[in-house]
Amino acid sequence: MSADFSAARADFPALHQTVHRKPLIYLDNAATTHKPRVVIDALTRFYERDNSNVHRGLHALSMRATDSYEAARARAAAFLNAADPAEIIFTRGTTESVNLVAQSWCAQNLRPGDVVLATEMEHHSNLVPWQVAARRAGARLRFVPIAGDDAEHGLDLDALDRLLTPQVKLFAFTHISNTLGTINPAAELCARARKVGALTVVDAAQSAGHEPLDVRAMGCDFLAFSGHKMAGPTGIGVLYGRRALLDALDPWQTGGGIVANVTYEGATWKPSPERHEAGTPNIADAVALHAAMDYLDALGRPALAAHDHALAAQATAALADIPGLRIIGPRPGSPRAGLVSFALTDAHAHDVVTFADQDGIALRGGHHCNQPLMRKLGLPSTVRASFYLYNTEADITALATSLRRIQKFFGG
Amino acid sequence: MSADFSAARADFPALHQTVHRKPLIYLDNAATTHKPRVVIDALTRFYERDNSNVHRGLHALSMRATDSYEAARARAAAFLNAADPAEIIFTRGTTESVNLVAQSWCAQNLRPGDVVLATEMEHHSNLVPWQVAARRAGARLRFVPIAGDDAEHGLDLDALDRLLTPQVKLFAFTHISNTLGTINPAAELCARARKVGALTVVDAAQSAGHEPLDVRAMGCDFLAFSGHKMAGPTGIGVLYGRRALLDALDPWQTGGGIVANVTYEGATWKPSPERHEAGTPNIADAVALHAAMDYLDALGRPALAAHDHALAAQATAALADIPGLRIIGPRPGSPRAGLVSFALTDAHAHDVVTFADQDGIALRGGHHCNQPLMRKLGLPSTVRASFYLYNTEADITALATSLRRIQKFFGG
Amino acid sequence: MSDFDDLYRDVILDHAKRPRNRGRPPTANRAATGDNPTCGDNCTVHLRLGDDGRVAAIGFEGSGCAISQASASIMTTQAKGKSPAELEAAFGHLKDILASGKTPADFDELSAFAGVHAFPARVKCATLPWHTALEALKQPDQPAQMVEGQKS
Amino acid sequence: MSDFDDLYRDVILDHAKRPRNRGRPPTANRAATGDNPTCGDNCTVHLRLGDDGRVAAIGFEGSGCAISQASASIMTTQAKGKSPAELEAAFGHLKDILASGKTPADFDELSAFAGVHAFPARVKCATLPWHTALEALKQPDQPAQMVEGQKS
Ligand SMILES: Cc1ncc(COP(=O)(O)O)c(C=O)c1O
Ligand SMILES: Cc1ncc(COP(=O)(O)O)c(C=O)c1O
Repeated sequence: MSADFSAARADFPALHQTVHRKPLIYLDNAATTHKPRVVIDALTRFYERDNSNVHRGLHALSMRATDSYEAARARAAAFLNAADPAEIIFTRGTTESVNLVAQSWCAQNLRPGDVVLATEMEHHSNLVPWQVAARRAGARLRFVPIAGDDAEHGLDLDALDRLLTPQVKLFAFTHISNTLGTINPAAELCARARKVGALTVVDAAQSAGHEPLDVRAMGCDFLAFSGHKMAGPTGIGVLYGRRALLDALDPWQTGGGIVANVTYEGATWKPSPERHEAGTPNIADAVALHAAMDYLDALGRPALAAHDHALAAQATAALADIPGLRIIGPRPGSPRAGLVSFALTDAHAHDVVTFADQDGIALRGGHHCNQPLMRKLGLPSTVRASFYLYNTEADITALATSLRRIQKFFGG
Repeated sequence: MSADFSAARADFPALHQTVHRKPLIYLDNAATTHKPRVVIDALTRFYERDNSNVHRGLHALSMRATDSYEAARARAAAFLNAADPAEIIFTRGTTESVNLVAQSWCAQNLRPGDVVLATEMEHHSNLVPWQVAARRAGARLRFVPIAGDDAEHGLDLDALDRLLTPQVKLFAFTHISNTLGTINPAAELCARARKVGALTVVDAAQSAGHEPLDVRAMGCDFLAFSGHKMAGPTGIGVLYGRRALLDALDPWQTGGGIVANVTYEGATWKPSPERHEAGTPNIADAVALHAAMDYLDALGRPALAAHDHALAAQATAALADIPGLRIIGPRPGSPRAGLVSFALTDAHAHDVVTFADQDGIALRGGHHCNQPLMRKLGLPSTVRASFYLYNTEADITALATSLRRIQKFFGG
Repeated sequence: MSDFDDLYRDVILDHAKRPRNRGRPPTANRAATGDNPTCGDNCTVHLRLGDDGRVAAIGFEGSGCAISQASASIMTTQAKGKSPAELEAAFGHLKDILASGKTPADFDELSAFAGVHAFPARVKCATLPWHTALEALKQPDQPAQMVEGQKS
Repeated sequence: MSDFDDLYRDVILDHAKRPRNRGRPPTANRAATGDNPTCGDNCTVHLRLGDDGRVAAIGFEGSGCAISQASASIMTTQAKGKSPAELEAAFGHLKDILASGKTPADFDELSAFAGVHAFPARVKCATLPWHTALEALKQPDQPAQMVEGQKS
């Protein structure tokens, strides 16, 4: 049985509201999660007490702000079991983290004829930046296919071995698919890539707040995630990179804070992490992300993962016998992250979301920033229910009831 | 006489604290300002009530979040008197805004032999990105010199005319110098640049929260500012660009949200503003920036500017006869933004800041991200006192008293 | 009436479930396809512009949400017999209704879309078939597809 | 004692205001320059490594805050007569003091820097002269500059 986090619901102010006169049932957590009181309080406290710019400042507030900001960095390093806080770069989120690597590392290292490998299940944010970078370098972008008609078997690992040629310089893949719910074997993928000398970039947007993460055990070179998908605020995220890689990487954004010495003619850079954080950083949200990481670790990340998996299993079971409903992704019994995507024969995803909203249930419908994958699955769009620690079995029962009514309304 | 904003002090929780058992006198506003209660409340309210991801979402919270985010965009357009909300791109701040133009516009448009023009008083964030972009394109970066030994005359406008050759494709300059306090004649600079067909990029980091801004009257093509320097939160800023320019500009960061159509092979882009905001934006901080803009407009931006200028005049007068103190920038009587940089013969900037901090006074000492300018002025560093609406003449009296004691402590 | 009931008025549900003029009329000599990549809606409109400069035949194909399907169906029923200018004018009325959320008293099935106003993200679903039809009208004539029954 | 008084202990103020060994000793045959671009501190250390492998003469030039000037002054007073290994060891002690903020009972003027611990941004000011001196020791010998008084 999974841990019971129902007491934690009280920590999330946004959950306690009604929508169309129904109690809110928020099942759009893969898009963004709600924030516990401690995270909101961290923001308020920073602005009420410690607010100041960081670095270079010598007055009391500035030293406090710097300490808080650097403590957040050390906390993120610990959260990922990174070797060194200097391996943590604060960004706006996963998308910016991926862009940093795709633009800076690729410009510096990718050559014509090289290959960047991705997978067929990447979010646009871990796909389009590689398309652009590969095109600029004259390199090719190739894809590890998904196996099975509804992608129920995850990545085709036999094809991966054929695709991992010595031309592959970098392998970018998602840890958890935001559309399928597939959990990829990240450590194994990294190990295979390492054998051909390819660096790995792991999109942990959907895993950072859900599964325990250990970058050293995983063996990845870069890893990206967003605070807002893990109980933290919008506007802050992390790029983890191995220290030697980050110190050798040219800065992507330039400006104040990253430079050792500047003349009118040129500039030299500080080491990581400063060299990769141009301008005033998002100080307050980094501090609030610290609070979010503390919050998740206090609940226990293995327990959070188990809770997610249990809800996913309950959801696939509850939805399985709704007429005309087709579930995408891992088969019942296979590991599945805390989300379920599905299509209804008689109702378009957007109609489903609008209807469920009337019942107070927040779902997402569309292509989930996964257009090529949707096309491959032969679906214009799906509906997605995604869970977080505060969701309960009752939420899933309500979802199933609403879906049955929707099926009648549009199919009848 | 300037308007009296002393009542507004009550709106800023962070001001009401003691530092080393002295009431805080915060004079580091050019680095970052404090935030009024309404801005902090806007953040709390968003996370407690409307929190959701934007775009593509069809449930109630998602629609509310989208509406709030787009209302912030429209508010920023009104704040700048821009013609169209689609001319507002939300970024992390000035630095990211400048990088967007420097990386995307220059890659697309700058050719070998072209010239980018900047000034000798640019902040590193409006300098280094142009160095990098010009080098990449094989273009040259040239500088409008400052006039006068202590830069007391601002930019050398005669030199500007000689420098504005038809090779100049882009002219990037700061509206207000964060080190000198000089207020550049932005509309005139834009008009002169337009005559040779050069686009203009205005760094409004120091003016957006201090002076009324009207991008159409100014006639600039791009303008950048940071929320955190104008009573708003960290992590959010704006790039204004003329619609036609933004719609023609290739996206710089790519990923979810900016694409019309994506295949495994490539992607097409949405129009502005979506095309320039890859990934989940910093929704909450955009909403809080909205509150900051409302706050400043309610006080009245012309009155804010007058207050700044009056404090600057009081400060230059109060500091003028401190022995061994040299003030940099506009001469007494000339227009000066709300900041004063100075050097003491017997005390190094960092010692001054540390000493003043003991008196509860927050100052900044160093090169203020202006290394080449400092070298040109023959100073290793300066001390800077910078004012905001909540500062008073009493703050300046306290500063002068503290500086006299410092002069004795280190010079005696 | 809740926003929801207002969105899915009976007229809309009726047209979504039993769309009129689905498919390609045999005499069609112009076509265009539009899509809304954000939600996956797509729509192809086939039509024949008669010698009198009016829509002689029209039909649609494609998939999408109830709003877009109903809008396509209603659009085709309205288009028949209209000149391009008249179709454009009817679209203008629809856009007014979508923008205002107001139901004009003297107006027909288009007023059913007033409820879409409260759902800005769905406005494009309602306008897609109209954009596509107007696009089709701009295409050059193509010989009507020769089908069995037309041979003489 | 406040953090401030602890930072600017009398020893430090004394050395900052009346630095010892400023300038280049006439016999110096090695030099290095270091800087701290963040705050504009810079420091040049000139020294002579004697035939016995010990610092025979040392002096410094440059500008900076009270902490860096005092540190340079105290460093030069400590360096004279020390071997490179002994200087390295003394720097190690300083770094321990800066890292811990603790004043070892049996220690000399270096303990005056314990107060810098509370000002992390100032730690580099205190270490700059030491880094520069150790760097100078690593330089190859250069003929001592011939100045008037040295001519025989
Ligand atoms: C004139 C000027 N330009 C640019 C910047 C950079 O702003 P930010 O650090 O918010 O990106 C600053 C502030 O540090 C500034 O004063
Ligand atoms: C798998 C995956 N990758 C990347 C992203 C992009 O994250 P963000 O929008 O926070 O940059 C998301 C979320 O939308 C995601 O689910």
